[in-house]
Amino acid sequence: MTATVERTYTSDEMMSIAAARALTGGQRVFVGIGLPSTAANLARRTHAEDLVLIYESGTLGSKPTRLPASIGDGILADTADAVISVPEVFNYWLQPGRIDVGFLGAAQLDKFGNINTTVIGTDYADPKVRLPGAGGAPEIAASCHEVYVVVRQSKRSFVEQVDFITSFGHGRGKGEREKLGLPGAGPTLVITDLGVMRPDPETAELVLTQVHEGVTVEQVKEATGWDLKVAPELETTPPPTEAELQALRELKAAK
Amino acid sequence: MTATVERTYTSDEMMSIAAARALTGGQRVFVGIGLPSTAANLARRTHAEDLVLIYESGTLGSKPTRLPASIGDGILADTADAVISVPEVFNYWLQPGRIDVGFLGAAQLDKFGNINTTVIGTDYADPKVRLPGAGGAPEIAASCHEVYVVVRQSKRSFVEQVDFITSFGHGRGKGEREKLGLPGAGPTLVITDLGVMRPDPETAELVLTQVHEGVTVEQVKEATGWDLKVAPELETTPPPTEAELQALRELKAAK
Amino acid sequence: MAEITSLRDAVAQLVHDGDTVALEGFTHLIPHAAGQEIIRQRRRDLTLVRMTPDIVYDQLIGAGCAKKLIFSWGGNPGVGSLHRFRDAVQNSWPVPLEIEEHSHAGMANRYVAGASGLPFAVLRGYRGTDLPKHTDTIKTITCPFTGEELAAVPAINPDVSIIHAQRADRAGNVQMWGLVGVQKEAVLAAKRSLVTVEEIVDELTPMPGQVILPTWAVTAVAEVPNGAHPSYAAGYSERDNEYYAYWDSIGRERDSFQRWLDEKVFGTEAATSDHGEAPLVDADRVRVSRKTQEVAQ
Amino acid sequence: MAEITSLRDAVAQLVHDGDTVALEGFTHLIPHAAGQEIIRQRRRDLTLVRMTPDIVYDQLIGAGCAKKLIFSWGGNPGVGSLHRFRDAVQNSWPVPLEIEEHSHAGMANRYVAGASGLPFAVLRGYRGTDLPKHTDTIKTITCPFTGEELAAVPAINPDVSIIHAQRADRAGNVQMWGLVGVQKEAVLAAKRSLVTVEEIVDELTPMPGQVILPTWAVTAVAEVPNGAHPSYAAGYSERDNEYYAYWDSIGRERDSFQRWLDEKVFGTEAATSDHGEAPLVDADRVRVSRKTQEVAQ
Repeated sequence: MTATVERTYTSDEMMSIAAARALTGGQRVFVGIGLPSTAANLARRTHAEDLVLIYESGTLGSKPTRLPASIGDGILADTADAVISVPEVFNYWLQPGRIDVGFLGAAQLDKFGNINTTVIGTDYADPKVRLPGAGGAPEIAASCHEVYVVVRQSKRSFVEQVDFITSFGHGRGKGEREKLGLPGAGPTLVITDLGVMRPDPETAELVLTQVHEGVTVEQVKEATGWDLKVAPELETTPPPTEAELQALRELKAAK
Repeated sequence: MTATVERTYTSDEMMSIAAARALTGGQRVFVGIGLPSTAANLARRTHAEDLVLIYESGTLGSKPTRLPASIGDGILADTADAVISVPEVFNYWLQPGRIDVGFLGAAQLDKFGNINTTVIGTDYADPKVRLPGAGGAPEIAASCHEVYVVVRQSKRSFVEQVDFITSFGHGRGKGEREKLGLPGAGPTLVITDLGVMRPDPETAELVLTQVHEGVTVEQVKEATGWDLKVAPELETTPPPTEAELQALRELKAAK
Repeated sequence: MAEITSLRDAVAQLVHDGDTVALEGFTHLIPHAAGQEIIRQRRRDLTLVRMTPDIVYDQLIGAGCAKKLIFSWGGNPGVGSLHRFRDAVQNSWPVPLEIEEHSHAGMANRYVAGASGLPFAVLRGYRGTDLPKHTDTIKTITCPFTGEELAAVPAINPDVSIIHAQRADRAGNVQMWGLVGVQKEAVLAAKRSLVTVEEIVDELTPMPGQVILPTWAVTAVAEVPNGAHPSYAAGYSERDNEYYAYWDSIGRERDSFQRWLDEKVFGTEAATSDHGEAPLVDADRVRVSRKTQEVAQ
Repeated sequence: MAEITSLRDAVAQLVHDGDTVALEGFTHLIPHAAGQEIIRQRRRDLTLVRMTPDIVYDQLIGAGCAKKLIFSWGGNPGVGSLHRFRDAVQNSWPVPLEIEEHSHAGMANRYVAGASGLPFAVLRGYRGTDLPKHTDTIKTITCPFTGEELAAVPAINPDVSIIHAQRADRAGNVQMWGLVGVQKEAVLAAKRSLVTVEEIVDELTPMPGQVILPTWAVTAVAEVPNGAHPSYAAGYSERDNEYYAYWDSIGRERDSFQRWLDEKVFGTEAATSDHGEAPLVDADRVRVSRKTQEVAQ
C-alpha cells in the first residue's frame, strides 16, 4: 500500500469519478440519491454535459448546480425540462423502457447483481436490520436498458446471496431475466471504492474487471463475501485527473 | 293552438329554459355541446351562478361569457378553475362518480331512456344513417349520479327501442342498471321542446309529467314513437320569464 | 433528440403506406397541415386513429389514404356529419373503410396504456351498451382482489403519432398549453412522432398549464405556423368557426371535395413557413350549410 | 365545497381512531404540522399510508398512533434510518406495527386506481423480487389480449388524505406547484381530505406547473404557514436540511423522543397562524448524528 501515501484523493472520490466516467453524453439516467446522484452530476460537469437526469420525485432533465440534498430538493424541479407527477414518472417514463441507465445504490449486493435494500437477516418478519425498503428500485432495475450500481465494497455488503431480493439483478444466473420477461439487461456494471465488476457474459456472475489505481486484487477479494473471479485481462482504473477532482470537489462544496 | 300567436318565445327557447331550470346551484354538471351547453350556461346566468360546468375537453369549472362554439372552444379553458388532460377527465373525475348530472343530447331515444348516437338502422355494418358515435356519452350515462337528456321531440327520434344502445338508460326496465352494476341513477329527466318526461318509479318507462305552456298532450303523443303514458298529475311548464328570455338571448347573441 | 426538419421531409420519412397513424388534438391544436401533407404525398392503406375524427380525417378518408379508422366520435363539431367519412362507410368511396369504434373513455385509456408500456387498460366502461357486440377490442377482466368485472381495452401504439403544439426550442423540446387533450399520451404511445409547432424559439418561457415533451421523446419537429387551421393554437390563433360550416359544403359532394383536393392540397406546396391553406375569404363560402345536427359528443 | 377551518378542528372532525390515513408529499410539501396535530389529539390504531414514511411518520409511529404502515420507502432521506419506525417493527415499541410493503411504482398506481374509482391497477412491477412473497396485496393478472402476465395491486382509498399546498382561495380551491408527487391522487382517492396551506388568498394567480384541486374535491382547508417544516413549500420556504440530521438525534432513543413529544407536541397548541415547531436554533442540535446510510431510494 505504498501508493496510498502519494494519493491526493480518497477512495470515495475515485469511486464517484469512475462511476461518472461510465456515463456518456445524451444518455437518459434514472438517478438514485446519494452516490449515484453525485456520480451523475459529476458526469454532467465533466465529459457528459448533455446527460439527461431523471429523478423519481418527478423531474425530467434536471441540471442542478449543486448536489441535491434529497430526491425532492427544489433545485431538481427548478432546473428541470419538465416536472411531472410521481405516477407519471413510473408509468409514462420508466415502465415503457425510455431510460437508458438506472443508477442505483445498494445496502447488500450479491454475486449475481441482485440488490437488497429491505431487510438484513433471512426472517422478514423479525429482521436483524430493517432497511428503508424498495422505493423505485425494483422497477428501475427491471425497466432501464442497463443498471449501474455504485456502492462501497465490504464483505458484509457483498454477499453470496442477498437475504431479500428487492431489485432483481440476474437471479441465480444467466437467462433468468429473459425467463421473467424483464425488458432491461439488468446490472451490467458495479462500481465500488475498490474497483469495477461486470457480469460474466456466460454465467452473469459478477467478475472483477478493473481495480482502481493502488488497489490490489487481494484487497478486493477480502472485501467480497464470495469467491470473486477476476477477468483475464484485468485493467487498472486511471487515477482521477485534476479536472475531475476539481469538478467533484466544487460540486460537493457548492451550496 | 290559439296560445301560439301570443307567444313571444320559440319552443326551442322554452326547451332550453326548462332544461336550465332543472339544474340547481352547486351541482357539478358534465356538459355535452349544443343544447345541453346552452341550458347549462343559461342556468349559470340565471338562478344557478355557482353551477360547476365540466367539459370533456378537459375543463373543470368553466365560466364562459358566451356560448362555446365547440367543446374545445378556448373560452372554456381560459375561464376554467382547472384544465386537465382528456384521460384525467374520464379517469379521475367522471369514472369515480364525482359528477352530479350528466347533461346529454340524443339522436334517438327510447321508451326506457336508452340513447343512440351511433347508427340508424338495425344493421351496424350497413346502416341507414351513420351517426357520429359514442364520444364520452356511454360513461357519462353510467357514472354521473343522474342523467338529464335535452332533445327535440319527434316520432322519428323518440322510438320504442333504439337501433343501437350507445348510452345505457334503463335497458328494458326497472332494475337493469343495478344488475349491470352501473353506479348512477341513469336518465331521470328528459326535456324536449314539447314537455318533460321522467321514468316511472315502478317500471322505469318514460312518462310525460309536464307539458310546456300551449302544448297539448296529443301533440306530445303524436311526436312520440311509442304509446306514451301520461302522469296522473300532469303539470304545465311555467312560461319563460322576461329575465330568462333576456338571459338566453343575450347568451346566444354574445360573441 | 428530435430532428428539426420541414413538414415535407418529416412526413416523407416518418409516415409509410400501411402505417397506423394517429393525428391527435382534442378540438384544439389539430394538426391539419400535417394531415394535408400526408394526402399530398399520397399515402395509402393507413389505419387512422383519432378520438374525434373531424375535418382532418374527413379529408384523409375522402382522399383515399385510409383503410381503417379507430375512433370514438366522428363528426363535424357544431355543424353535423362528416360526409366523406359517411360516404366511405356507407358506399366504400373512394375505398372501403373498416371501422373500430370505442368510447372516449376507452380510447383515452388505450392511449394511456400505450404510453405506459402496458398491453391493456382497465376501465368502468361500455356496460350495457351495444359497442362490445361490434368491437372485438373490448373485453372484460376480473379484479383479482374484489372479483368485480371491468372492461379491458388493448393499448394503442401507433407507428406514428402527429400533433401540433405552440412552440419548440432549438433543441426540439416541445411546449403546449391550453386544452392538451390526449396528445402527450399519443406521442409517448407511438414508435415515431412528429410535432408541428407555431414557432421555434430560443427559450421556452414557462406557461401555466404547460405540457412539455422533452426532445428525446419526440422524433421530429417542424415549424408550421397556423398548422392547426381551422382549429387553433391558444395564444397564437382563434378557431375559424366559419371554416367548419364551410367544410360541410365542400365535403358534402364528391365533386366539390375533389376540386378542393386538387386546388388546395395537390395544387400547393407543403406548408413551410406559412400554412398552405390560409383562412378563407368570405367569397369562398358560397355553399355554407347551416344544417346542424346536435348530438351528444 | 371545502370548509375553511382551523387545523385543530379539521383533524378533530376528519381523523378518527382506527382510520386509514394518508399523509402525502414526496419530500416536498410534507404535511408535518397536520401529523403533529394528529399526535396531539392522541389518535390511535391508525393505518398509515405513505410512499415515503420519513420524519412525519417516525413521529406518528413513535407516539403510538399507528397499528399498521403501508409504504414503499421508509427512511430519513439523506441521513439514514427512522429509529422510531425500526423500534416499532423490531421491538413493538410503543405498540406493535404491522407493515405492508410495496415499491414506489406499486404505491403510485394504488393511489391512481383509488383516484380513478377502480378496484385495482396493473403494472409491470415486482418481477423477480421477494416482495410478493410477503405482501399479499401483490397479485398477477393476465392480459386478455396478449396473454401476458402483469402485476396487479389493489386501489388505496384512505378514509382521510392530508396534504400541504402553497395556497387556497377563499372558496377553498387549492393550488400547488413544484414537485407535486402523488398528492392529487391521494386526495381524490380518499373519502375525506384536508389540505393545509401556506396562505389563503383572494385569487390564485396561475403558476407554471400548477396543480389545482377544485374546492368541491376537498373536504377542509386550513391555513398553516410553514406547515411543511422541515420539508418545504416551493416559493415560500427552503428545506431545513439540518433538521433532518437533527431528527436522527431525537428519534434515536426513546427518552429523547419522549422529551421531544412532551415539549414540542403536547406542550404546544395546534399550529394556527404560525406552525408550532419553528425552525430550530443551533443550540438545540447538540446530538446531530452524521452517520449516513446511502441506499437506493
